[in-house]
Amino acid sequence: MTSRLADVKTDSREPQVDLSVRIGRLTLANPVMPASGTFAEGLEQVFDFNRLGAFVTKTITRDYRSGNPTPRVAETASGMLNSIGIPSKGLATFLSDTLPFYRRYRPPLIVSISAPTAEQFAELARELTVPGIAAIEANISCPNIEADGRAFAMLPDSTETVVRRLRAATELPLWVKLTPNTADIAAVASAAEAAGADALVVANTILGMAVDADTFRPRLGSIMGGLSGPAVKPIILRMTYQAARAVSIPVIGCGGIGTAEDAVEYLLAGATAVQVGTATFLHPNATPEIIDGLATFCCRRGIARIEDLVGALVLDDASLPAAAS
Amino acid sequence: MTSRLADVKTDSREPQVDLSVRIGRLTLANPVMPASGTFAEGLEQVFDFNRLGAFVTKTITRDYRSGNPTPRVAETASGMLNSIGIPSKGLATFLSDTLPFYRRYRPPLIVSISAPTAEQFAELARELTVPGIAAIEANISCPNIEADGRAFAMLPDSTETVVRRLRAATELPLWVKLTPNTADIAAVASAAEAAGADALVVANTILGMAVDADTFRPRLGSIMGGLSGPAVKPIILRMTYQAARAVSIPVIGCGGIGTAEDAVEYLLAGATAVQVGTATFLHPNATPEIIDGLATFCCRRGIARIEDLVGALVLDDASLPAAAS
Amino acid sequence: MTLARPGQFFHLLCTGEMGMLAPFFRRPMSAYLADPSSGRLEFLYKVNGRGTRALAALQPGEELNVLGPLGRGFRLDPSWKNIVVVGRGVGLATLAPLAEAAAAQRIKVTAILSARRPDLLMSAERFQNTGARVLPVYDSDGSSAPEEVEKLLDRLIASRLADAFFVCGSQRLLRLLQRFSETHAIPGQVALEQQMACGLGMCFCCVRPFREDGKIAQRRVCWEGPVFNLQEALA
Amino acid sequence: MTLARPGQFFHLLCTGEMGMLAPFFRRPMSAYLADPSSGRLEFLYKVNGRGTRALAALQPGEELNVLGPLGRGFRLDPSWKNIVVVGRGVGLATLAPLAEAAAAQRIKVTAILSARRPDLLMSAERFQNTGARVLPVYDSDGSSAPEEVEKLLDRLIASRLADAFFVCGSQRLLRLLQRFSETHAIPGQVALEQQMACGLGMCFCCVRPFREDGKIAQRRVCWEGPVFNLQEALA
Ligand SMILES: Cc1cc2nc3c(=O)[nH]c(=O)nc-3n(C[C@H](O)[C@H](O)[C@H](O)COP(=O)(O)OP(=O)(O)OC[C@H]3O[C@@H](n4cnc5c(N)ncnc54)[C@H](O)[C@@H]3O)c2cc1C
Ligand SMILES: Cc1cc2nc3c(=O)[nH]c(=O)nc-3n(C[C@H](O)[C@H](O)[C@H](O)COP(=O)(O)OP(=O)(O)OC[C@H]3O[C@@H](n4cnc5c(N)ncnc54)[C@H](O)[C@@H]3O)c2cc1C
Ligand SMILES: Cc1cc2nc3c(=O)[nH]c(=O)nc-3n(C[C@H](O)[C@H](O)[C@H](O)COP(=O)(O)O)c2cc1C
Ligand SMILES: Cc1cc2nc3c(=O)[nH]c(=O)nc-3n(C[C@H](O)[C@H](O)[C@H](O)COP(=O)(O)O)c2cc1C
Ligand code: FES
Ligand code: FES
Repeated sequence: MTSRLADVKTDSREPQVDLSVRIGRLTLANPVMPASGTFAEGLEQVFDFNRLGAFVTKTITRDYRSGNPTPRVAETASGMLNSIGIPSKGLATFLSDTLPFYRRYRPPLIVSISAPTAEQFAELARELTVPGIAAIEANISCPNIEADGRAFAMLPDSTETVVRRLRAATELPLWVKLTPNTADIAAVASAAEAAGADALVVANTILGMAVDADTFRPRLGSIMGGLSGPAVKPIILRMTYQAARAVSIPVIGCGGIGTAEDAVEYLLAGATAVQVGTATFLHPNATPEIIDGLATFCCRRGIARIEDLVGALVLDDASLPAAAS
Repeated sequence: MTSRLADVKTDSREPQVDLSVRIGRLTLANPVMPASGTFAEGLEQVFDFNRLGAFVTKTITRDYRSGNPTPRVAETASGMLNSIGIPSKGLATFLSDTLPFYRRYRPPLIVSISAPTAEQFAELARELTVPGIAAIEANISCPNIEADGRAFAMLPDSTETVVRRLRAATELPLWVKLTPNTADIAAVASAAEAAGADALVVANTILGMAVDADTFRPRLGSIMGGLSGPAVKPIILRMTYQAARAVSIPVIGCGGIGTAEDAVEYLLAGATAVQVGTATFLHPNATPEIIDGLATFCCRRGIARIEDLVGALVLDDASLPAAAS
Repeated sequence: MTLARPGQFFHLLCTGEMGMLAPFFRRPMSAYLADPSSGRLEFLYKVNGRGTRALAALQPGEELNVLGPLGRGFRLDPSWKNIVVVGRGVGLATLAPLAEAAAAQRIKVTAILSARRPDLLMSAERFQNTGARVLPVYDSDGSSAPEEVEKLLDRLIASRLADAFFVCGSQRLLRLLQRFSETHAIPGQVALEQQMACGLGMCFCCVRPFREDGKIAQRRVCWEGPVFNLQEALA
Repeated sequence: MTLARPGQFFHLLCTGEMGMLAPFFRRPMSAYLADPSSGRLEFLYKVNGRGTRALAALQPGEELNVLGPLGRGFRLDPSWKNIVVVGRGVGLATLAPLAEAAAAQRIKVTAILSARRPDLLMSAERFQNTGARVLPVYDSDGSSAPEEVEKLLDRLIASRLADAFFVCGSQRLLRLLQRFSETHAIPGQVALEQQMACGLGMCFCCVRPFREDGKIAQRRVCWEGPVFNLQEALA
């Protein structure tokens, strides 16, 4: 029996390679950070927070929200569905309690935010433009079940509108988190870039559903929810590739990453950094292990700077796009 | 060691329940059929074809097509990517060789077709309106890599255009196979219904990608391909539910179905029948096993007619949609 | 050093089933025995679905990835002299270590152990070995019926053997104990269950509703619990 | 009844790795031995990636789901008296049953078995037991170099010991044999490999290019093969 809680703090070696990446005017010590909503103070028991490339908070809203009915999660093949529903203690508690906690650590703090309207998004970003916050991650991508899964980031237009308002509201670096529930990720990515985003996060969860064949009921209290985990990796990796080709700002890949090899695949496809979500639920020290694994990978392959991997996918003439099945 | 090839022909029991389902004016003996492109004459070695609810052919095109470069498939977590590229012997060979083969069996033959333009789609449907063909399945959903994954079925407009042309071209029942690479499956489904589709198949594969972290190359010869298998089930099940709520024609669910329980989940979510794809590659007799399993399920639960399961999802007041994570 | 305090749990990675990253989530299990001197950790569980089936399929010598101890366990107030522990089913797995901890603090334990039939009663011996007085009650002879358990409780309270209540494993017993706790102003604790993904307070999937200053608040079973104030839990 | 003809293969479900529906696909393996009388089926394989690693982890007595026999095996023309079998690496696993089938039909076999080093040569004994003449060639002493193998072939052809060629396991040997086959108008067959999903001709992922009436045609290795006409294969 192995208790990870007991043995991981010792596992921090100094990398020989330059793992740092630049996301706009921010430089991260390494390209690995938690995905919003899959990280919390509790992980302090498991590994040294100073090892992270950055912190990304659970999405916060201006006011208190209690979240969705239970069951809030369901297991699927190599993945999970969630309909947590962004429970949030609200802005005031965030500023008074959460912010001071993270200021004790070195990695930059990225604050994920959500709001029901573009104006309220901007207002929240303005109120969060305070010392100790390194960037805003606008979660305009969250499957909004009230609108049958629609969200700002489903269309280029609504993306552009909300990002412009956000851009005008804050001096902080502005990351925009996209939804995979769109038909054209490249168009949405371009709209966010045009409106002033400093980086894109690709992507949030894919809207899904599960049914219990015994009870004839949905497995989630709110019927539908977001799919994440290894199952979605091929889809989100493809979107990362499409988005990175479409824009010149950095793209941060997020979907099904659980190992250093997964992270390398995202970097090759064009991501400048990665976020790790669901993997942390199964292996709480997935993030530091990925960082170690990336250092090992670069050493073994003689790669001096991890940024050299970004977009280094090798295409030959034979692999020109053609019609698929 | 077990050789399925050797022992499955014996496994055909007569169901006690009424497994038949109506898809428009067609009545199928049971709701289970192969998905296009995942079935061929070779399976004759494995089980009795007369057990199927229907046959669905690999998508055929008017002219010969050789398909995509290799590698054409890649393994992913609980799924597979393919970029086979619709190799086709063309219409003439289909009519002279394939059609007579299937006429030896009882189940109705559904012919899947594809064409580059709406006009050519209609033309092909017209030429296939011959005895021995029970319905046309228009594969307007196939991720067309030439257009970076775009296909007719990505938008309601182009769906309506092509389905109208098809409807005018043939008297045969017209099934329309949708793509999951759309932002709004309900709108596309409604467009297909408005244009005269008799049934919808939800859905084709989800555009994805995989990268080899050793060679830095895409794992598929054509870079991107379609994701299928258990990994996609929550996504396609959700789309089946959304489509079935949006239209009054039958919806045929297709995505990650490998067991009778999977099929039940689709029926509960609103599918009238199901197609089995990737599962047949791993377990060639998945389809007859699902049919047996459905009969057993209905017996055990005292369900006299399988159609009673269609859309029988139980929702209570607590599971009203709310905002997701 | 303790390996785990009574009421704490471990999160078990039971990816045992061939051919699936399945079950995908870890499974929470109370530490049934956590002996720091031998490093021995025991779980007592009921085979339920895929996760527990995979656990049951483990062979001696095979490895199991466990995360923990997690959560907040039972708290024993040094002023208590006599406590009443009420459990049913595998809830007893959670309560057994509490009986030992109480004994170590010279707190006397009365354990009302409920089961469908005598042969399904679990851990009675372990409670007995701690010196606890064991009162088994069964569905089969009607002794587990609410009114019977109420009589037992009335007697214990009358005999001043109930400075605090501890309950686990039955919603019905929880409601019953809440009522007694309220009526007689006797404090209590309950160990609750809820589906868990992370087990570390990150995902907020394991919430349950609690009374908090007249309002209803959602608390995470893995983080604020799994042991909660008996009065605050909404049964 | 035969369990499998030489050159046919089985499709193995090696979902062995803990915690993943992984590897997702089956893995194709030639029947190294298929004895209908005992019902015994043997595979000889090189551990490569996840699938073969999972195979290697199987314990005696564990079950393995195999599908087959599949594909079209080698064809032996009754008019042939002497054949030459050329293989390398695990390609020999595919060719060994052919040597036995030839012996049963009183066809004499010369087997050129290529390996990196003598200790890596596989199945030589099995070929010898069939009565085949075994000519081992090695990289380590230079005897496996094309010009050396050519000399061997020239001699076999001169001695009329080459009514047909059979090759498996090396692209370089394939090209060499194709050249000899063409020059000397000697027929031949090659067993080819390609990644496979279904193994039953359904998915069209396993295609390779072949010469067909002056054009290039894609054929499925699992269905039209894995054994093909030596001349038609595009090496
Ligand atoms: C803190 C805590 C301690 C526990 N201690 C014990 C114990 O000591 N012995 C014991 O037998 N059981 C205990 N349980 C319950 C145990 O976690 C479930 O029986 C187990 O998760 C069921 O998994 P499964 O795969 O067998 O069932 P499935 O029904 O296949 O599980 C499906 C999902 O539901 C969850 N789930 C199902 N039942 C429960 C439940 N009762 N509580 C929480 N999640 C559930 C599973 O974790 C999984 O995510 C405890 C639960 C919690 C929360
Ligand atoms: C008809 C046929 C017969 C074969 N007989 C034998 C045999 O007797 N002994 C033996 O050692 N090997 C044989 N092979 C090769 C064997 O199938 C591969 O070594 C095996 O699939 C590798 O799987 P992996 O998971 O270890 O490797 P991975 O590299 O992890 O496999 C990744 C994917 O590529 C495929 N793949 C990788 N290498 C090959 C290959 N050489 N041929 C086909 N697919 C491949 C895998 O099947 C899988 O789909 C045969 C192949 C074919 C087509
Ligand atoms: C339980 C859970 C809660 C989440 N909460 C949020 C959230 O609050 N804000 C957000 O932007 N994304 C949220 N996500 C999405 C993740 O940040 C991430 O985009 C997604 O899970 C895909 O990555 P993964 O496959 O690595 O998990 C949540 C995901 C999960 C599983
Ligand atoms: C190898 C392969 C080939 C396919 N070819 C076709 C095709 O020709 N036409 C089509 O409409 N769908 C095709 N599909 C998609 C399937 O019919 C089905 O929609 C998809 O695989 C999802 O179902 P599944 O998860 O059960 O496999 C193909 C899928 C695979 C895996
Ligand atoms: S299980 Fe994740 S917060 Fe409790
Ligand atoms: S492996 Fe599917 S056609 Fe050959």
